[in-house]
This record gives sequence, structure tokens and C-alpha cells, in this order.
Amino acid sequence: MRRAWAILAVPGMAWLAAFFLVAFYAVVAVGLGNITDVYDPVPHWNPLDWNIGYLLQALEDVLPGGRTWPVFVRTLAYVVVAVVLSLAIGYPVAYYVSRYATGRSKAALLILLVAPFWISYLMRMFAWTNLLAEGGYAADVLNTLSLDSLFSAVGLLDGEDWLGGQHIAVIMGLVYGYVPYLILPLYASLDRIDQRLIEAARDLGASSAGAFRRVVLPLSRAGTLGGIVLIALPMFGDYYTPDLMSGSPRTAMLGNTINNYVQGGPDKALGAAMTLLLSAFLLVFMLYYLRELRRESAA
Amino acid sequence: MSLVLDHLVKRYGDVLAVDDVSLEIAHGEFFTLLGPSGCGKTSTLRLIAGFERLDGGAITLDGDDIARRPPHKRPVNTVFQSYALFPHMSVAENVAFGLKYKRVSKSEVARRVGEAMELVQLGHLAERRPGQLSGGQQQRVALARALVLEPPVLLLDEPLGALDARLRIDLQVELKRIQETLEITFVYVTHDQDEALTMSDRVAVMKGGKVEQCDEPRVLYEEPCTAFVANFLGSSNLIPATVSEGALRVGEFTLRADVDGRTGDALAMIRPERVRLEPHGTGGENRVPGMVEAVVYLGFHQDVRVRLASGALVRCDVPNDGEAVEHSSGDPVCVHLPANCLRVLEP
Amino acid sequence: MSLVLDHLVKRYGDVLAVDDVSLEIAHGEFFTLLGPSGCGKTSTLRLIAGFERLDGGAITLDGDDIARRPPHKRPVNTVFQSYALFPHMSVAENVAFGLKYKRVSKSEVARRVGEAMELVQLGHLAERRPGQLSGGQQQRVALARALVLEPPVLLLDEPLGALDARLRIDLQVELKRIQETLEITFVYVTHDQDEALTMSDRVAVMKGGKVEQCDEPRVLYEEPCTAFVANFLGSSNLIPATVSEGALRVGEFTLRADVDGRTGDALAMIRPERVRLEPHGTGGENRVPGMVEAVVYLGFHQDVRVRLASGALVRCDVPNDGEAVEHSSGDPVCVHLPANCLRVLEP
Amino acid sequence: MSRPRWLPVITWVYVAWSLLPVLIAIRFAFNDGRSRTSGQGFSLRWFWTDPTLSVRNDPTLAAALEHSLVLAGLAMLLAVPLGTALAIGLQRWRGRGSGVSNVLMLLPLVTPELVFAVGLFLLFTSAFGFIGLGTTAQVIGHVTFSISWVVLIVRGRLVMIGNDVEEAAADLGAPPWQVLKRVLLPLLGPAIAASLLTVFALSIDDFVVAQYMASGADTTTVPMRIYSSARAAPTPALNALATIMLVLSLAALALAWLVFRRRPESLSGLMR
Amino acid sequence: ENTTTPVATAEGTGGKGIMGDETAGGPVDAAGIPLARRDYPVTLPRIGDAVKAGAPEKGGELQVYNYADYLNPEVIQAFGKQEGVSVRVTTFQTLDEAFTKLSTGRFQFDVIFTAPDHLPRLVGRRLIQPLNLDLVPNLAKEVWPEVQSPFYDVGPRYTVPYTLYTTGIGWRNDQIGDLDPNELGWESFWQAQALRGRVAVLDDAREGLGLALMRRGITNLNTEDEGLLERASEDLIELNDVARVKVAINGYETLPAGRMTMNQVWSGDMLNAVISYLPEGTTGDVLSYWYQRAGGPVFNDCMCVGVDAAKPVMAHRFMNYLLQPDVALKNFVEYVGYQPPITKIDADALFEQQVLPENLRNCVVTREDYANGNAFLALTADGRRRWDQAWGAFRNG
Ligand SMILES: Nc1ncnc2c1ncn2[C@@H]1O[C@H](COP(=O)(O)OP(=O)(O)OP(=O)(O)O)[C@@H](O)[C@H]1O
Ligand SMILES: Nc1ncnc2c1ncn2[C@@H]1O[C@H](COP(=O)(O)OP(=O)(O)OP(=O)(O)O)[C@@H](O)[C@H]1O
Ligand SMILES: NCCCCNCCCN
Ligand SMILES: [Mg+2]
Ligand SMILES: [Mg+2]
Repeated sequence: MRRAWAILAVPGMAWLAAFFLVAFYAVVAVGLGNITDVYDPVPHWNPLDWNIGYLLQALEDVLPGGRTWPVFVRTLAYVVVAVVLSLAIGYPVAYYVSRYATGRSKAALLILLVAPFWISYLMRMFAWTNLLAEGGYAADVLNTLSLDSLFSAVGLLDGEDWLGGQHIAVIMGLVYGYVPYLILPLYASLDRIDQRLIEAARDLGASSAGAFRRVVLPLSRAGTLGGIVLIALPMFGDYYTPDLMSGSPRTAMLGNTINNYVQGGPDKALGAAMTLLLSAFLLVFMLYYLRELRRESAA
Repeated sequence: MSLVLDHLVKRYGDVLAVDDVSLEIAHGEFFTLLGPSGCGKTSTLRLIAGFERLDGGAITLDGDDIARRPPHKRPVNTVFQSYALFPHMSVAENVAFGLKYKRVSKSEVARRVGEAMELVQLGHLAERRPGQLSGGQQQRVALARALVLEPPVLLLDEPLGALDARLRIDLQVELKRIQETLEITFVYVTHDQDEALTMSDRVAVMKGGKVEQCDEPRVLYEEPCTAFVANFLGSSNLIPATVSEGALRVGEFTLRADVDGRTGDALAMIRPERVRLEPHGTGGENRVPGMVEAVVYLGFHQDVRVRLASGALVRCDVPNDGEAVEHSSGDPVCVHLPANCLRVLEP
Repeated sequence: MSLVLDHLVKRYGDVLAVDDVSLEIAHGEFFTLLGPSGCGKTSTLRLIAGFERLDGGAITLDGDDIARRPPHKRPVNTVFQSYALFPHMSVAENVAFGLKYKRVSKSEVARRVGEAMELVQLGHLAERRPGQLSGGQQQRVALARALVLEPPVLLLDEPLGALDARLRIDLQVELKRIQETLEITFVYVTHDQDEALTMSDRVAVMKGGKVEQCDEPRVLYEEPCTAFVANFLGSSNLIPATVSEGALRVGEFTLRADVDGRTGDALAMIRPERVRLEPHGTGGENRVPGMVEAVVYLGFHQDVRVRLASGALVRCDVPNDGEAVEHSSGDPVCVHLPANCLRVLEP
Repeated sequence: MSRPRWLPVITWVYVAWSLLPVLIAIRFAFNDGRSRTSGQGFSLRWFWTDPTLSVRNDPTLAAALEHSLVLAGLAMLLAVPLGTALAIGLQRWRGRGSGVSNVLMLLPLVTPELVFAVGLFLLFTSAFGFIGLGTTAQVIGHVTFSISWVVLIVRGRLVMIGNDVEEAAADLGAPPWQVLKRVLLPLLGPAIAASLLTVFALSIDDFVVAQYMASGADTTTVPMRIYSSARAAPTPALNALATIMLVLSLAALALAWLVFRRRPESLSGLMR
Repeated sequence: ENTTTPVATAEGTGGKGIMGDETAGGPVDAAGIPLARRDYPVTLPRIGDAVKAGAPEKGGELQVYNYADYLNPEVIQAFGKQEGVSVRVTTFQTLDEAFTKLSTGRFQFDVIFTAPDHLPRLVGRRLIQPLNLDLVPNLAKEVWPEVQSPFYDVGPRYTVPYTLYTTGIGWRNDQIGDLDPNELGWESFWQAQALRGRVAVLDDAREGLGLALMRRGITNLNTEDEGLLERASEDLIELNDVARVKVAINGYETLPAGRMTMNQVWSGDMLNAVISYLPEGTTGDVLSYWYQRAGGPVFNDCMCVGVDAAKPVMAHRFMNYLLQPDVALKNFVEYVGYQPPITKIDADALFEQQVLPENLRNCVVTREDYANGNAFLALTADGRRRWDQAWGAFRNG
């Protein structure tokens, strides 16, 4: 009986094999393929035909001194800063909602925390750019609070124009866009921590800060890392956020480069090769997250 | 040297979880809170530990008011029902946790942790994680973690609740041994009557947030004040009766008993093991005829159920000591309810 | 008319869960599988129900080999420990579930469902969902759902395991009543010795996938074949001894007992309630002096622990019937181990 | 035990920050003027009355809305049955191949959208040219990255349900497909509802895959429309479009809530 | 395995056009089509037959592929009403993007807007179809004679001209401060430190690099010299630091809104800005425009019919409609701001009648300008690659 039911998995597995595995193989085939004289990619499906020329060029590009190296470094920096900021915002929020909020306010907060999932990312980003535009409310508020001068003073803002190709604006955009995706896994992992463990720590003499540091923080580690990976992975493939928040080449990310190659410009083979490199770079994070996910669903 | 709970009150919204509880617990006493689920045992303990804010009353320990202190500043420690071990720390780290907050040298920490683990016979498991321990072992880690701090008062919330019967009995003995060795005050919560009777110096039986009766196990068992206490501690026959003119009447039979000035409807309480089964027709005071309705073989004793003429069912424990007469369904018998074992309670 | 298990074997990977189990269960018998956690009780039941594939052996019901049929084609039904009620169906729908697969008319379905629910006294709850029932009520729905199919054999896997003590006792009586009324074969799994003793016609005690002993409750209790069985069914004193020249020696004392041709090291087994406490110095056969080490008050009896000169500790249950002498720690006493109650077992 | 004061402050400031911009954008949808950065009167111009630019009169806007909903609907229709069956199958499938399948099932969750979109794009413009770009490709894309979520949600519920009820049903005489129909699927109801909601949310949220799989005006979704307009010269009609989209998806959510109110755990799928 | 470096297989120069056209002999583009120059007209090879004249395909949707904001919605509506179709416009951001999308072969557009330098690619990849000029009578009747059969598409075989433009600088007088583009020309961008973040170049490989080439005084906008292109690329990259330059084509919205101060723009954008995008309280005279009169780009955009057009006849009618003087005028002055090459429309007069703001009179393209202007035209395969790489180096940051 059990064996027969395994058949139910067949359509889904076939679907994923055809449209996920084969699709990824298409990236390999194109990235290790060639192009025609009119810039059409010629995929090499047979591994024996693989041409690593584009891959080598992409590699050369992203290595120090290469054309894409600065973009790579910038992307890395953006993602790291955005993830740190997201944690700084998301962790306290998730912590508060999971451990302190009760009854109706907890229900309301949970609804408000999921609400962004029901508003498309692009719409949120668009709304946010409107506010940051000159004369927009957010810009006014930030300027009134003299945050612009503060950021300028520490070199994070150049001039008072938030949307004028500013690193800080892109990072703020990334944070704005991705925090909701971080908060939910964080919330889930914090919510799982048994209240009695904290009580036990207090009982044994730990102050509330001590209990947080020695019990809550270590126990939420896996959830936190999972959440970080969950937002960092898509950030590496993001191109629309910098497009909307800045539009300057100065703030372009790796996603923009790939998008330019594959959608905007002529060199799909190079784009596919860059995609391969990106995937290879992210593989470690992907595997880590998969492991956590499986561990969690096994528990 | 004692822990005094003075008119404690705790409310959760509309629920009055602890309703005017006053208790005085002596130093070195093994004191148990016993009662059915939801009667407020845990809440009382949590008030002492400081996890909940008092809605009324006072808590003093050796004369110091501790009710206003946060949990980590109270000289009491807790062993939680679920143990609440830190899953990310080894056994030794768990046990050492609280010592970080005492001004204790490193070597002293190591020594005390080692001692505490020996005390609970866990020395060989120091490096394991809690997840790799059995229930009984976890329980002992929780105990060691609290004991290592040498608190004057240890609170234990159903520490054996999650264990299976055999292990529970072993650990009862061990807990008692440790308590007596260290001369620590134990405030012990359980809903298991056997456990309460076996281990405690004194037991407070709680119901609906109030203390029904607080006394030594023997007194609670022999002289329960209420039907609730009688029923909760061991099994008991509660036979509907009336008291008139200082005598107890069950159906058409009059029994001698200490009616304690009561009149009107009452319950005649007698423990099954105090009921004597005698051959039908045996005469004498406090003898009532009846018919055996069922005999249940229970290993070392038999449970004989006798239907009286009044309709009441009396359970009678007959020891299986190889000497007693065997009874079977339908036999007419005589039930002897000795006067000194009969108690008259409110219906 | 009987269920025959013939050399059943079940492996999970490396674990040999059921190890060559052969049993013959008669029609209408209340048959119990008893044993500690992990001994293979559930696995055996699941082999009979058809949820697991046999790794060896045969199962026949009234001569038919049923081992190869899928569960829905076997004429046995199961009451699960967790009840496994369908949460999305009402009580009546749950009970009616299996009738859909029998060729039974609509009116017949209604009648039988009604009857089954009356049998378990749930008629008034027909429209409730399982989630709205108490544990005991859910248990009865599970029972009705299986009984309504009138299976020749009903399998019950710790059906009372999740209930509290008081409710469990009530339902034991009820289950037994139903089994006797309907004359169905019950194969009942439990790890609770009292339950096994109270209800069963025969009990198979299992250990590590094997049947240790299979017999009537009284025989198991009075004449256990192994120390394991003795210990698992009720408490017992297992006193290290040696057999030489047909006599049993405990320390320097020689006891009379049926040594059954055994020689060398042995265990002298005696139930605590069969041990007699006599004043120090009492003479006669099978009397051993000792010293009271502890007295535990247990409500309707006392547990007196006596240390013999041989170092062995003997537990002695003294009924609390208001007549026995009271003992206290340190008293010298004499322990009487009646020859007819002594059994000599493998160490 | 006491709680730090600043935590609720941060929390509510965050909530305001995350949602206020959207509320303000909704406000500007009702602007009388063309500005998207400050309030200018109040009118339905961008929804209804503007003869060429309003959502009603600009065919590309209304079409984007319709297309987003159609995509979400098709994705739900395909991904939920596929994912549910896959979850049940994987749950039963012990032995050879199951380990690989479990990993394959999870891979789409951790693959950056861009990588996945590039892959599908190259696939549909080469080996799978017979599928090509367009609505079909978009639906395939959305279904592919949704399946894994459905599997996660449904499997979680399966684990919760346990084997007992299935075995009970078989024990009572139900053949396998009857077990599926009468016991398993009804019990999976809340998980299926949660999956439907999740797939809907994923689909309307998606931009990259829709954009890579698109083939023209017919296949423009609301996020695509927002992206391209935002980089050209958007009018408050874009806000109006987004507002309608938001109202529709909230309505879908509310409807689901009403239907599954009694089983709040059905929404917990979203709380992964 | 093999490690071929990525090069297009066709050699850049010389050789015979693979399409076998009689004009072959000079340099060819990647598809083997000869490179048209003002002094070297090219007849594009005919791929397939033009659509037969016949009843227009009524009903359904006419699919149009165009830049955003490059067609007056009212004109579209009017056409739709008149012809009984609904017109659906898909927009692209850059012509390269448009070509990439089209080359997937899955975009079945009826009318495709493009520029002459993309024509050989579109023909070489068979993405557009030959026209039936009988269906576009306005071409002969209303359009400037010099673009009736232009050098880039003699005949014409595939295209009908749409609008004229110059490429220049648009700016806000009130925000630009001391900077004077009229004096500095293209160099203004490199002097725009004060305008950091409020400066943009066009998101178009040819225009963007062209700006940097012209800054260095180069007038051959179709140069394939690697050194020149690399320097142009570096010059642009320098702009990132100097002015935090953006890459955008929406100056027509951001300049009037005041969000940008100085953009590289197409002339029509400035008029478009005044016509459609001035916020309340701002008047057109805050805007100025400069373009390089000698050697700067002065050219036109054109329209084609997609190879898989579902409504080819209707597509012809649409193009014809846009060349109808009243329609062209309405499209021009009421929306797009790009001037159509229609004989009956006297752009200068429109300024005199104050239909258009006087200060932007230099946005008009005169016939002399057009005749003397420069243009971005198709390149060889190698050339194309060099331009793309140079642009990519800047564009990818
Ligand atoms: N945090 C809380 N909020 C609301 N009510 C509560 C809370 N904690 C306990 N209660 C209620 O207070 C009453 C007493 O609860 P308490 O936990 O003290 O019972 P208990 O005697 O420990 O029971 P158990 O044996 O089941 O643990 C119960 O009615 C319970 O429902
Ligand atoms: N599905 C399984 N996979 C692997 N091992 C199993 C499985 N089911 C049971 N076992 C092992 O088989 C042995 C017998 O298990 P079984 O469930 O029959 O015990 P049991 O007597 O019913 O115990 P309990 O009283 O705890 O229910 C145990 O060692 C158990 O760990
Ligand atoms: N807003 C649309 C602008 C279109 C300008 N076309 C210029 C083509 C340059 N090659
Ligand atoms: Mg409790
Ligand atoms: Mg079991």
C-alpha cells in the first residue's frame, strides 16, 4: 500500500526534473556553449562539446582586476550590510512578538508582519521610492530629523538626493524589501524556545540580559542563520531594487550584470556563465540552508 | 528559619488560580502540595519562585520579604516538571550554569559541579547533551543543576510526572535520600497521592486554589476532613447515610461512629482495607449484610464488591496472604465496618 | 475457531522486534500481551492487523492464512492507543465508517451504528466531533467503531494508556463487560500489570521480542518462571541464595522450598505480602532474623524493609488494618518466609 | 518578569515603516493631480475618470491586473494538486531515490529567483522551444517554484496527522483510494487551503520569473508594469493599479479566512 | 574540451554579403548585410513576400512594441475606435533589450518601433517582414521626400519613418547653477560635480558612448576603433565618481518634476516634458536644451511590421494612420513632443503660434539639420562587440 502511494510523487518529481533540473542544465549548456555571429546562443547539451571559454572569461571578469570585480565586491558589501541591518531590525521585532506580545496585540502584530507578503515586492519598493523622492514624505522626515546630514557626515550619503545613485538608498531598499522574509523564520525559531528555559535561567541566577545571552541567543542561532540565508540568496540575484532605488551604474549589483547580459544585451552565453559562477558561489549557503530545512522537517 | 506564605492571591484574568493560601514551611521539611489538575499548585510554586507577580499576600523567607525580588535574586531554586534543561549545553554546563552568578572560583565551580553530579550519580555523563539522556537521567540533571547552588529552599514541580512507574519509584527514594542528606527544604508539587504519602513530612491538599487540609500523611489518610480529601488520598467507600440522635444510619441499620455533633445527611467514610468481610449472619455491632457483586483479582489483594441492602456498594480489600477465604459473585456475606475506622463527613 | 500465530518474526533494519512468537488464542478469549516498552507488543499486533509485512512465520484465523491479505481485507479490527478517530467526522460517521465496505443496507447501517453507540453509552453524543469529547469518550468511540463491524477478533493497543487512573479503572470494567457480552476474541496490549491481571483470561509476558511465559494471571503471579516475570508482575523479593543438597540456603540459614531439582546459585522469590513479620526470636522453620531498616507509610498498608544478616533486603507488606503491630526503624524482627510461597528461580 | 520598554517601540516603528509607505501610495492613488509624492486633492481620476490614463481606460493597466490574477489562479490550480500529491508520495516513499527526491524537492526554495529565471528563459528559448515564452512559460515558472512550498506545508500537516488514521481506515475495510478520498484529503483541507493562499501570494509577489518568461503586452503582470512604469514616467494610475491589486488579494485572504476561520492552523503555513 | 574565445564567426570587414544583395562589396554587419552610410545607401535583402492588400483584420488586439510614452494614448484610442481593434502597447526600455526579446522569436508583434541602426539585425534575424507600400499611401503623400526612400532602407522595404530627433542635453535653468551646457557642450557632464546624483545619460549603448566620443571631438559616431571606444568607456566610468551619473531614458519626466537637473536627452523629450509632465506651478521656461549642431546625432526613428504579425494589414494601416498629418500633429504636440517628418507640419510655426514654448525652439529638426546631421548606424560584428563591451563596462558599474 505504502509503495503504491509513492506513485503520487511521480508527476511532481517529473515536473521538477523537467522545469528545474533541466532548466539549470540549460544554464550550463548555454554558459558552456557558444554564440553565433548574430549573437544567438548555441547551447552545447553534450558535455563532450563543452566550451569553457565563456566561463573562463566570466571568471576572469569577477576576479580581482576583472571588469565585474568591483560589482562583485559591491554586491557582497551591500548584502552583508543589508543583512546586518535587517537583523538589527528583525531580531528585536521577532523577539518582541514571539516572547512578549500576548493576546490580541500578538495576533494583530502577526497579521501586520505577514501583510507585506500580500503586497507585491515591487509595489512596496515603488511606494518606498515615491516617499524617498525629492519632496516625498520620507525624504522630508529624514531631512527634518537631519538624518541626511548625519549620513552625509559619515560618508554614507552624498548630497541630499536619496534616489540619486546612493549606496545607502540601495541598502535601505534591500532592507525594506527583505526584512519581512527574515522576521518570519526568526519569529518561528524564537517562538519555539520554551519559556521555561528562560525561567530556568532566571531561577538559576541569570538576569534577563544574561538569560537572553546564554539561552535565547544560542537557541535561536539555527533559525537566525536560516533566515539570513533565506534573504541573502535572493539579494545576490536582485537587480530591480537597485534599478528602482538608484538607477546609477555606481550602485549596480551582480544581478544587474547578469540581467544586462541575458535580457538587455547581446551576450547570453556570458550571462549564463556568470549565472553559473553565482550559483557556485552561493552553493555553500544553499546547502547550509537545505540542511537546516531538512533537520527542521525531520524534527 | 522558615518559608512563610501569607494569604497569597494570584489571578489570571478571571481565573482565581491561588485563593488566599497561607502556609508555613519549616526548615528542612519535605512539604508537598497535592491536588488535582488545575488546583493552583504550579501557580503557588511560581509565586514563590518569582515567575508570577503576586496579586495579594506576602512571602517571607527567614523573615525577609522576598516577594518583590526578581527571580534571579531569590534564594530558591526550581526543578521544572519538563526539566527545562538547556538543550545547547552539556550536562556539566547545565549544572554549572547558575554558579556563574555566584562569586565562586573556577576550581570551586569544577569541584561543586563534580560533587553535584556524583550526588545524582551522573558523573559519567558530564559531556552528554540533554537530548541524549533518558527521562530519569534528565530529571537528575535538573536536580543537580538546582542543588549545586545549595539553595535553602528547593521547589519541585511534578519532577517525576513524565517518568514511567518503575523509574518513578526509584527516584522517589533517591529524592528523599538527597533531601534528608542535604537538609534542604523541599516544596514539592504532585498530583500523585502515593508519591505525596511516601515522601512527605507534611502535605497540603489543594482544591480550586484553596488549601483543603494540611497535615502529616498519616493524619490526612486516617482523618480526612472532607470527602474530597478522603477520595483524593487512596480509595475510600463513601456511603450515603443520615445522622440522627447521635447515631449513624445506613439504610435500616444503625452504626456506631463518632458523629462529631453532626446531624442530617452525611457520608460514612471507610477505607476498603478497613472493611472486614465476615460470613453471612455474623452478629455484633456495625455489621451489615450484603451480597458479593464482583471479585477482582489484583495480585497481592482482591477487591471484593459488596452490595448492601441500602443499595450502596462497599469495596472491601481482602489481602491475598494465602489464608483468607475466597469469595465469589452472589455469595451472601456480612460486612463489618469497625467504629474506630468510620468517619462521618459532609455529604 | 482460533487465532494462531506461528513463529512470527519481524525485523526493522537491525532491530529484531518480534522474535519467533508462537501463540494460540481461543475464540472468545481475552488475551493480553504484557511487557515493558519496546518489547514488541505493538509490532506483534500490527503484524496481525496487517500494517507490517511478516519477515517469517504464519498467521491463521480459523484455519485461513490471513498473513498475505492487505489490512482492509482482514477480518480483524483494531482499537488504537491514540484512538485514531477521524477528526473531520462526527461520532456517528466515525462509527459508520467501516460499514460502507460491508454490503449492508442503509437502514441496517443506522441500526447497527445506533446499537454500537448504545453499547458504549454514547448515544447522546452522536453528532459531536471527536475533538469535543473527553479522553474516555473518545476511547469508547474507537471501540464502537471497531465493534460495529462485529469482527471475530478485536486488537486493542494500550487502549487505556492515555487516560488518567480513575477513568482507566472504570473503563477496564466496561471493556471486560463488553467483551464478555459479545464473546469476541480480544487481543489486548498493555504494559500495565494491574490491568493485565484484572482483565485477562490469559497473559503472554513478552521481553525483547520473545514470549517469556504465557498463562492465566493467577499462575503468572503465583508461579512465575523467571525473575523477569516475577518482577514485572507485582513486586517481589528476589533474595540471592544457593541450592545445595535439595535445600535452599540464604546466608547461614537453610530454608525449606521446592527447589525443583536445581543446584548452585539461585534466587529465592517471595511476594512482599506473603512475608510474615514476627517478633524477634520466634522459632520454627523458614524463619530468618533481621533488622527493620525503614517503614514507609503507604495509606492502606505499610512497607517494612528488613535487612537480613546475609545483607539481603526483604520487603514486607503489612496491611494497615488497624490490628497489626507497628514497627519502626532499628527494631530487630524475625521474617517468616512460608515454604509454600517461596519459589526458586534462575539467578 | 519585566520586559524592556524599547522592544515594543522598535516593533511598532518597524510595522509602521513596513506598511505606511504602501498606505500613503494608496492615498496618492486618489490624487487629483499627477503627483505621486504629495497629496493633491481627492478624486477617482486614476481609477475611473481619466479618459486615457486611468486603470479603466488604459487597456494595458487593466490587462496587467487581469493577467496577474489569471497567473496566480493557474499557478494555484496546478501547483497545489501537484505539490499535495508529491508530499503524500514522498511521505510514503522510503528507499531508493527518496533521498535524492527530497533534496530536489527543496532545491527551488534555495535557488535565487534570477538563477532559476535565467535557466527557464534559456530552456524555453532553446531545447524547450516548443513551449516558448508567454503565459504558459510564466505559469510553469510559478508552478515550479511554488511546488516546494506546497510540499513543505502539506508534509508538515501529514506529519501532524500521523499514520494512525490511515491505518484505522484501512483496518476498518477502506481500500487505499478510499482512504485517500475519505480520510487523507479531508484532513489535509487546512494545509491545502494554506497552500492555495501561499501559492497565490508567491505568484502575485513574483517579478523576476514573470519578467523573464513574458512575451509581450498580454503577459505583463502588475509587478512588471510597476517596474517598467517606475523607470519611465509613472502616473498615480500605477498607484491605483497597485491599490486594486492589494484590495483584491486582501479580499482573497479575507475570504479564505472566513472559510477557514474555524481552523486557524490553516494560516500557519504562511508562518514558516 | 575546447576553449574558443568568444568571437562572432563572421569577420568584420570585406567579404560578400551573405544575403546576396547587389549592393554587396563593402563592409557587412554580423548578418552579412552591407553597412549603410549616408553616402552608401543599402537595399535590404527581401526575406519573404509582403502582405497582400486586403481587408484589415478587425477585432482583437493590435500588438505594438514601443518605447514607453512614445505614442499619444488618445491617438491610439481614436485609431482603435475607427478600425474596430484594441491597440495594446508593450514597452521596452532600450532597443537592445527589445532586440533580445524579439530574437527569442516568441513576441508576435504587429508593429515594432525601432531605429535604423537596428534594421540589419532585425532583417538578418528575420524578425520583421517586407512592407506593402500600397497600404501606406501617406508615405508618398505626406512625408518629407528625403525619408521616403532613406539610405538605410532603400525602397523602402521594411520601414516607415516615425519621428525626428536630435540628441542633446536638457537641463533645469533653476537648478543648474553656474554650469553652462551651451558653452561647455558635452563636457558639461564632466563638470557636474555640483549636480551629483541629478545627472543622467541615456540608457542606450550607442547614445551613451556617443556622448563620450563627441566629448573628445570625434565625429565618426560609427567608429570601431578599440582605443577610442575604451577611452569613451573610461570617460563614462569617470562620470560615476564625478557626478554619480544615472542611466535613464525618462528625462522627460524627471527634469520637469525637478528630480533631475541635467540629462542627456532626445530633443523630443524636452517638448514632451513641457506638454505632459510639467507639475503644477512650474512653467516650461525652466527647461533648456542644447545639441551639437555640427556632427551631433540628428536622425529619425522608424516603424516596421513584425514577421509573425497576426494583423499585418492592420499594422500597415496603423503606420499609415500615424503619418496622417492631423494625427501626426496631435501625436506630436499633444503628447510625444517628437516631430514627425510630415511636410504639412511646420514646426517653426507652432512656436510662433505659441503652441510650443519658445525657449525650446531648438528642439525642432529642420530639413537642413537632418541633411547635415550625423547618425548612429549599423556596425560590423566586431564593432558591435566592441561597443557592447565598452558600454557593458560602464553599465555594469
Ligand atoms: N498563564 C495563565 N493564564 C491564564 N490562566 C492560567 C495561567 N496559568 C494557569 N492558569 C489557570 O490557573 C489555574 C491554576 O493553574 P495551575 O497551573 O497552578 O494548576 P496546577 O495545579 O499546577 O495544575 P496541573 O496539575 O495541571 O499542573 C488553572 O485553572 C489554570 O487554567
Ligand atoms: N518503524 C520502526 N522502525 C524501526 N524500529 C522500530 C519500528 N517500530 C518499532 N521499532 C522497534 O521495534 C521494537 C519493538 O517495538 P514495539 O513498538 O513493538 O514495542 P512495544 O512493546 O509496543 O513498546 P511500547 O510499550 O513502548 O509501545 C523496539 O525496539 C522499537 O524501537
Ligand atoms: N520616449 C521615447 C524616446 C524615443 C527616442 N528614440 C531615439 C532613438 C535613438 N536611437
Ligand atoms: Mg502544574
Ligand atoms: Mg506499543
